[in-house]
Amino acid sequence: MARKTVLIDTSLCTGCKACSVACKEWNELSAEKTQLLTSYQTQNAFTTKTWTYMTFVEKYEDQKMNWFMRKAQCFHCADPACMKACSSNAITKTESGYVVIDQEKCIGCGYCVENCPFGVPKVDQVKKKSYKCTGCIDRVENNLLPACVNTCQPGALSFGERDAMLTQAKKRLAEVQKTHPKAQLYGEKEMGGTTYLYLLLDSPEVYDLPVNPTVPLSLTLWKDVIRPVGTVAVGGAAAAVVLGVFANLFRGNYSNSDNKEGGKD
Amino acid sequence: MSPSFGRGAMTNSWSDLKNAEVFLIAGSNCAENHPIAMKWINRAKENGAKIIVVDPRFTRTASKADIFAQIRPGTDIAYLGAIINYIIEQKLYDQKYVLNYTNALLKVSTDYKLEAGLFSGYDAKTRKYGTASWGYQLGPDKKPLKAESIEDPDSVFSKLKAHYSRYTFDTAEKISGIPAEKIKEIADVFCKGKPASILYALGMTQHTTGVQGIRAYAIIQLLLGNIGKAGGGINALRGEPNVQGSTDMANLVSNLPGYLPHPINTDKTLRDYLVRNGSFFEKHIVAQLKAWFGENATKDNDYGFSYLPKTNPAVNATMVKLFEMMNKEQFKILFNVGSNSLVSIPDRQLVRSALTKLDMLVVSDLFEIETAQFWREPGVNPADIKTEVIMFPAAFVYEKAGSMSNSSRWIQWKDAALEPLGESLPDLDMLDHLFKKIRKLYAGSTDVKDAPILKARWDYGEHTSALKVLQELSGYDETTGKLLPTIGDYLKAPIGTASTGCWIYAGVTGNGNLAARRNNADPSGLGLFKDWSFAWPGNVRILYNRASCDELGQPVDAKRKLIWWDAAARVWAGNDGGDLVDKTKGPDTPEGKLSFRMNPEGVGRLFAATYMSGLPAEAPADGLPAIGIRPAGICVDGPLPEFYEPTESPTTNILHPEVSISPCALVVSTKIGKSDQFPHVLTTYGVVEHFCAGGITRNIPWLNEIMPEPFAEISKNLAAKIKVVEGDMVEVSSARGKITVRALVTDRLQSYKVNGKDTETIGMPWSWGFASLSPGPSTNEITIAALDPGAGTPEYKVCLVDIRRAN
Amino acid sequence: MDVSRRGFFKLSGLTIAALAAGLGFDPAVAEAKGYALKLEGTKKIPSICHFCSGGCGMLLYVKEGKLIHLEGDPDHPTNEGTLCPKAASLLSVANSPDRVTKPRRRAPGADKWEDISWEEALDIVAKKTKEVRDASWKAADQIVNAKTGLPESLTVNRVEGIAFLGSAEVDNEESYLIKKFCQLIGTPYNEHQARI
Amino acid sequence: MALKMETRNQMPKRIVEDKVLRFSAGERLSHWVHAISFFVLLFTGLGVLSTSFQPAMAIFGGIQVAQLIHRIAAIFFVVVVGLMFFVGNPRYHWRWLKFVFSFKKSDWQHVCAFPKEFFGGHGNYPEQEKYNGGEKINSLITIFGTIFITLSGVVMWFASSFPPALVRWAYPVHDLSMFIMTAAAIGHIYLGLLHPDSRAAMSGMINGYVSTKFARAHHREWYERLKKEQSMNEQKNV
Repeated sequence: MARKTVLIDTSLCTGCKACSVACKEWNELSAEKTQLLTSYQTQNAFTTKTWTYMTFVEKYEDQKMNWFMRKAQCFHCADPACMKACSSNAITKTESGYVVIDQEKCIGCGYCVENCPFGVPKVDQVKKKSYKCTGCIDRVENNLLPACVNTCQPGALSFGERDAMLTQAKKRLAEVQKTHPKAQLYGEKEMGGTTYLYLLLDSPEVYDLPVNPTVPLSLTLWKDVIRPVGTVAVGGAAAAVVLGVFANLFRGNYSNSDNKEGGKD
Repeated sequence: MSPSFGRGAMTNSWSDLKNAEVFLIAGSNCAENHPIAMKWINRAKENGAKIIVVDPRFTRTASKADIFAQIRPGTDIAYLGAIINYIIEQKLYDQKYVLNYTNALLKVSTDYKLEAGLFSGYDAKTRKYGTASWGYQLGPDKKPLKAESIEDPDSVFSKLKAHYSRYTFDTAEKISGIPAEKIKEIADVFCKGKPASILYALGMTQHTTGVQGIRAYAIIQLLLGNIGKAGGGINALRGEPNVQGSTDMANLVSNLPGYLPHPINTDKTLRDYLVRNGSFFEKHIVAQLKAWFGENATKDNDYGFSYLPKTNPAVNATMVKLFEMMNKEQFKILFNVGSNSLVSIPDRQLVRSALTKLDMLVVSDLFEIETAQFWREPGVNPADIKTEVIMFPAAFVYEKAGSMSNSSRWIQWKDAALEPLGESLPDLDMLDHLFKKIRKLYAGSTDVKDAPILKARWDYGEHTSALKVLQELSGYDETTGKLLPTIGDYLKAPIGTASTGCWIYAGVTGNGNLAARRNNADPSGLGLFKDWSFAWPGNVRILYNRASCDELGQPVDAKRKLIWWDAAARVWAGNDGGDLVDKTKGPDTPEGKLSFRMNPEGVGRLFAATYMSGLPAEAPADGLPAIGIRPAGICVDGPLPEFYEPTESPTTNILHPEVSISPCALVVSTKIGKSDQFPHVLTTYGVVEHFCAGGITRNIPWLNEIMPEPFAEISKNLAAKIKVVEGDMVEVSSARGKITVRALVTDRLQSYKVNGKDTETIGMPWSWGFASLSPGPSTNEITIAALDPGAGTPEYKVCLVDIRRAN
Repeated sequence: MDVSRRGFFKLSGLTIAALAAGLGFDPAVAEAKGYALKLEGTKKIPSICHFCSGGCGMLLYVKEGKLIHLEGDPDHPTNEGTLCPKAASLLSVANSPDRVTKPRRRAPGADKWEDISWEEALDIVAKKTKEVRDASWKAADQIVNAKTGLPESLTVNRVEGIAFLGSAEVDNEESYLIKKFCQLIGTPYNEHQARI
Repeated sequence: MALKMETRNQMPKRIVEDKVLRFSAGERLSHWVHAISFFVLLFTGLGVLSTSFQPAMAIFGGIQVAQLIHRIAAIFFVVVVGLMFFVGNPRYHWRWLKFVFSFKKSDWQHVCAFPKEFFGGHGNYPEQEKYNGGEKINSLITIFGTIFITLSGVVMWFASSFPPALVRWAYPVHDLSMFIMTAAAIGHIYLGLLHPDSRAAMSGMINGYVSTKFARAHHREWYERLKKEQSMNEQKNV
């Protein structure tokens, strides 16, 4: 299956949160206790049972009100930090662009949690499993739209082949920039190009999104430097020991009874 | 809308919204309350349509708007009046449309006048108008006189012009708080877009001047020629899933199914009824009586007209008034099926008190709603409440077969998909069983009062069949006992030979169940979907679509062709069903000209005149009163919309301070607040995450998660004044009560000036109550019960409150 | 290629149908055999949403009498498969542990409900209806004729003591029967929330 | 504090017949608790190091049990050893620290000769005190490795209480510490168990005593100092 993309056109989003309900319904996730936080927002972080939620940002400038709504969920990065961090090879990337956690393999180590630049995966401390948006891979791979896209009434979510979605996104962007000059795409290049692509009405900071999300340096250092070098170092030590034993054997040091008490006066 | 166009329904359809070039969304927060509308509005927006939102708050709908104006709640008529004035002054109206399809040229009675905020005919004692002076100047043929031109000082158009000349942009600004240049911008953008659509819902109706606000919309749309056209219209977004249907079925004290007027005490005979209401209704009421009493309804017994109860027109028994009567111990039993009055009725102390006066309350619902357990509301001692309560477990929508009519008037059938949960049963079964039990109790009675029960036709099968009920609505040929194939067959049948429970649904199951049709083809691309389910009347998808054509019967808008006169075939053809009396009557015949055939004048009514069509020139020889054809729908509070302040207002009416509020408003609440004590304006509304009184949605954990509690939205100015930050709890109080909720401090509400005075609007959703999985205070604890005199709709949208930080 | 929503669904419908009939073997599904669809073996039944007046179409996926999943009906011209949050949550009403599933009675002055049978409940209500109807029957209104100024008795055949609140949330057939029921027992006091 | 304790406590007799007391009971306890818990930690941690080790986690009863054991062992690894600096007879621990952090020229010379020694050759280096340069390096690795692996471990354990950036850095730190300590441990074991010349030191960690012969050969400076101190004490007592 070729690379897919979900376009989230925030200029059309009405913040109705149907996406989050549809997500919970399809994925059989129970509701959590919430309260109003700010604006009409009741959730501000992913949990093991909340894989997508709506954020609201109010911006009043020059007597003009802007109310930005954004559906938050896993971006499904082309270059996923979680996958790189995973200790158990439980996270894989499908050909269609989905980053999926294999619950069989996941051991809940939580490395994905901290390394995701967007704070997406969360570990259930009882089940010891990491959870996040699956992109409704079960639906997509069976030719159904993702639950959130399927339910979106104002048409803010659309799904299709990446090229087509990018073309659509750019067309909409040109239109939207007439009224919102700071509008931009987010996810076209970020993290290698994310499967969930945003058309934002303002800069990413306004939406509390990282401006230049990257695979953390610590993760690269860890997985690409320390791991191989460390493995080599430990292997080297072991090899040195083996070599040492042989060297001593060769030199006949073990047969020297004087050495039994460690002396050589 | 009915006094303007002849019918009270949404003129167009959901999918038609995509055809609009410009929207005025005022009095509707459709992104919250009709989310599906946003699908089609956004589609239009993607095609370049402009969206104007006028609302007391910057709503989720407003977030998608090109122009947003914050209005003081309850002042719509002020700015709409200014727009009407501007349209007339700048000659922005559609000249041809106004001349051909409205009553602009008809001459108004010389007795009509408006003085100091009162129309002619006012009786201060009854607070009601006598409407005789609002009529036309009639010719000897009893038909209205037509002026030569709209300049004629007696013409409707001249009256309109004079009336609104007082509504300048500056006056409108002072009243509504919308800057004058913003109103002008709205007027310019709206008038430029053709077709232009107006969307409203309860934000417009829930005022003491609700009906008149909608009249103002109708006047604008008639002037601009937007009615009857794809992408135009006035789209009344109805609240509930089947509010169209339940209104069609007349669960209202004033009507019988199919918008037949309810008989009143002076209607001693069917003939009296027709004298009052016109011969148009004869066929329909007889068909209904045949449906209800079958062979017991004969010409000889006046088709059983005497079996029907007659109301006393002096008694207003609309919803809120009903509770007032209940509180005075008139009713011993209240049946309450599928509503939650203890949360939804304004000034809810009245409901709380009224329910205790009952001997028995019978509730049928899915969940244990607040109304069902009013006897154990916190603070109430159950031992003091002697009302017996019986609760029936109701089946949910997909657990029962039946049809619902959506806002687009589509009658949509669904089969039962699931067995009812536990012992629950559809309300249909409950009613069927109950009626049969009652009939058994009366078996053998010869008392005249028991005749309607014993003589009724009531047979919906052993297991109550919804289809059999729908067939009764669809209608039978009473001579053969067979279903009438189409509404045409019903209309052709001689009086007394056909039956239908609701004539506008005639034919719906005549040729198979048309309500169950699932062909979603849309060859015109206009979103008409003619073969999907069935739309009343006669499968017309866009009402008054005759007005989309010119005098020759050809579409005015080549891109959006609805119907046209096919001169060769001598028939009205088209993409939509023609909203015409007779499809074979061409534009050269009187019938073929009627664009608003349900109005006695056959045209749209800029001025809601008193009029009965078809009265004979000479009085009948037999000395009995003459029977006309059809009376005009009137507005009890005036033929033209006039601005009145809300019942509780922070200011006085600058147009006529001596008549500040509506002179006809029905004020039920006994405690009325003044602005010195309650300086802020409260407006109430729903949110997308919950539905109405929340009886269902507050029992759905997923919805409680995304909207867990009620709140009060306040401006940053007000927050600073009362030293509150977002998330604090605040106490909001009115003359009637107080509640404590969380504060949302926002820029979406701004302070504004009214008649020079700084004013604040506070916004609160109302969907909470003391029961359910997510209980919360009911906002209707503090709202005012003041009703529109015509519709009986309460003024939920405006009352005066004070607010302070809760300790 | 962007697959239009409806096209997409028709395609998927075919796929599922083919699978269900055991006729086809879809390579996409084979490739994704780890992602079995939970809808297999369910019956797809169209219905109409119960919230606002949009009248959106819903598809119910039912397995062994239990609602497994619910989503928008892609063939419905109004909503084309989409649903608002309220509609999307309707699965939980079918399976809600908080539903009232038995008739119940609260005796005057009692502080709790007792479960009763349908038969009992209907009997109680029918008897009370008759009692109130008989007691509050009004044969005629006494008015003063506006034209003649004389008192007049007008037959009205009306029950004064029974009110019936119907609903905009029940089906047409139910609304109709409510009205017919009211008129037959003689009460015009039938209202509902369309008024408010 | 350590000095105070030392003056307060009676010095045991260090040289007894042909044996020299090298490690106190407390030191030996610390060492073995640290050593055993290190290996428990290492093996229970392998499951998250690489999936190839995951099947092996069945030994512990599955990876979740392994992770639990990892945390329990971590407490021993840190708390028991840490406590030994304060309870019982802690002066040896403090002296050890003092030794380890006084890295002298002679220690460098030992380190330079170490590779040759490692492979059974004989390097040229001056007499050593109680700990030779190599042992000091090993101790330093242990000390700093423990500190870093502990701090990073705490951050990882209670990840939700720390800023994500810090947690992100804890992973490589934990891994790096582990690799270095493991490499050092391998060498350490070799020297203690397999190296013909130095394995005699093993007895010091078992019963506390090394042969005087070993002491003289490997830690002559220390041995001579002890001898001198002991004879001075004897004179005093007499």
